Amino acid sequence: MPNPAEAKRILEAVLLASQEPLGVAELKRLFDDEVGAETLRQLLAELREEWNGRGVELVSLASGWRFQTRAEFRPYVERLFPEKPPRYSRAVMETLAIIAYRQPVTRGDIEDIRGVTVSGQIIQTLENRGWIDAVGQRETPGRPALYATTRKFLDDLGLRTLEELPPLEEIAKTLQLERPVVADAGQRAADSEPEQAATGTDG
Amino acid sequence: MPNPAEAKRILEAVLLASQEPLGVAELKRLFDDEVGAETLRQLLAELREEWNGRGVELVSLASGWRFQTRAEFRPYVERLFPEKPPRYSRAVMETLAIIAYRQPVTRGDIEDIRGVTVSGQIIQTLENRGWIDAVGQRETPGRPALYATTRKFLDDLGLRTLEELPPLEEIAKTLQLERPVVADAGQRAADSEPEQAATGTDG
Amino acid sequence: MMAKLYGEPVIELPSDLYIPPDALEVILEAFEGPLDLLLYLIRKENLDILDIPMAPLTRQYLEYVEIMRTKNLELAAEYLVMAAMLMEIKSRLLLPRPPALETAEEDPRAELVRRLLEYERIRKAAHALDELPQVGRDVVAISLWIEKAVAERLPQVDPQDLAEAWRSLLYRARLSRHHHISREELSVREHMSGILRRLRERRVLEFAELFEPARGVAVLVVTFLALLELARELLIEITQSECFAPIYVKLGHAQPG
Repeated sequence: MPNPAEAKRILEAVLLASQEPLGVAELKRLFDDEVGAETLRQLLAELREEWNGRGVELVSLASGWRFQTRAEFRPYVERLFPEKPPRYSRAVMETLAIIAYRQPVTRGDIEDIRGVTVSGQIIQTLENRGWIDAVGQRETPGRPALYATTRKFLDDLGLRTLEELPPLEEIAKTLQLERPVVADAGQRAADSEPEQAATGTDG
Repeated sequence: MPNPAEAKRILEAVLLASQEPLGVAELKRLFDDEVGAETLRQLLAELREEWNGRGVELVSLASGWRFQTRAEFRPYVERLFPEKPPRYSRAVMETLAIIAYRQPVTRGDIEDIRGVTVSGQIIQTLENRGWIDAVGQRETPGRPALYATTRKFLDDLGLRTLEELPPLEEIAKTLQLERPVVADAGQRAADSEPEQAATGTDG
Repeated sequence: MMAKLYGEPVIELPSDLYIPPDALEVILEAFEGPLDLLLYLIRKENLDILDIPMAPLTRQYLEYVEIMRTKNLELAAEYLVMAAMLMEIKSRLLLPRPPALETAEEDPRAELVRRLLEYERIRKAAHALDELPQVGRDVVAISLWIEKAVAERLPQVDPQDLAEAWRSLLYRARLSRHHHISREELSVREHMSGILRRLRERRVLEFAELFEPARGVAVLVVTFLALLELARELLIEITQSECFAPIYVKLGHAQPG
């Protein structure tokens, strides 16, 4: 039987090598069952202690012990493995935008604006993310749920209030600058931005 | 920029988490390129030093740095994960050796050296393992594929460059000074009664 | 047994070849080809590879090949090609050569020796390669569980993404000024959500509880507008039992029947 220091090195190596949590019963096999479960737990506790304050921790889970990176180190891990960041589909993004700018809205409202049906999947995705939730029901037939954005949505997007969202007028402006629509440009010229209206006329 | 101790903890966590070896260029990104390559190498060398005498070591390979269990701890690792890949046959290993030492080579070259036909299966095995690949074609009739070893081959064998391959031996004038015939024949005979095969009377 | 192979009489099993029948196939199959077999014979006989005595080597080689044949082992053509080559070399060595040519002419064994040496070198290299610790076989590459696995990474969205989404909506739907919402309207709608959220938790709130005077007049106004809008959309009910009694706000549940 190895001395405690050796035993710890063996446990460490094997636990680092394993991607799955290892239970005490499995770990006992390492030492041909010559080390008792109590001793083993003691060694594991000491090992966990030794790893304190590092980027990796030894944790005890229902199914056994496992080394894993500390959640705080995730940003570093992510910086290294930036396999192209996942993106929400356009449908999800538009739904989110409608809920953010027009809340509280029902699924029907969203469908009216988008002009297409909105799958439950999309709502689910945003609900699971904790970005929207149902804040009530509209008292119309079917009593559809009214969705609004959550505080987590603001937090995750780095906003303090919804007012910090990009103003819709600005958005409309960029769009129209790209594709000038005569009638609309005239109207906008009345509101503001006379320069742009002026530049628009020289044609 | 983190202090050296912090930087080492970050490097350690990320290297322990990464499936693939990480190169210095990649690791620099961890610190937004604020840490120079030289400093990084220094930190890595220190980290490797810190891991001395443990069951896991930090090694420098063709494509970067990786933590892996020490070969001496294999018995313990095997006790817990007995499903390791089998050793390759001599045919596979000889083919691999020819490609490694004589690259780039065609299948015909390999056959010339080994004196037997090389089955597609053998090439396939090595290709599937990611150890060799076709790097071109020889401009001779039939335009046979030229094979070379990959970076993964070096990584998987714990090497940084082809120069670290075990040196090709200059064969002594006579072969009689080698390992005793007995042992060698035994090796050939695999599991069954090797001594009898070899210790027969001197012909 | 008596046999003839390429004219070489095979008198008997090589005396050193007594092998239990089961093991024989294993051994013969263990040769990686004629070069491997030749190297085995050279080593076994302690022959000088640079000065191979062709006659005994050829004899031994043919004996082994014959055994393989009688054992019905599938004999690769390479073995027979090598047998022919050995006999050719042997016969060339036997031919008397004019002394003048002796030095100039290449030793008929040269090519064979070159191939044997090269194969021996590779054979050893293969063995050395196999001795290197191999990932997956001898060592394990550490790859720890990453808390919150990378695979579960969620899409990042920033406010500009929302703006982009809205832009595409605008473009597609050619939304009229109906959807041109001012900041004030937005703020009202935010408060509408907030009020609904609080009502969902508490069911009923006193009107005054909805207002936070500390946040300033603007917020008070916006909150009030939000309440009006909610009432207009029938999302809330505002009730007061009598004059000067507390005003209560509750979710606008339809009263069935």
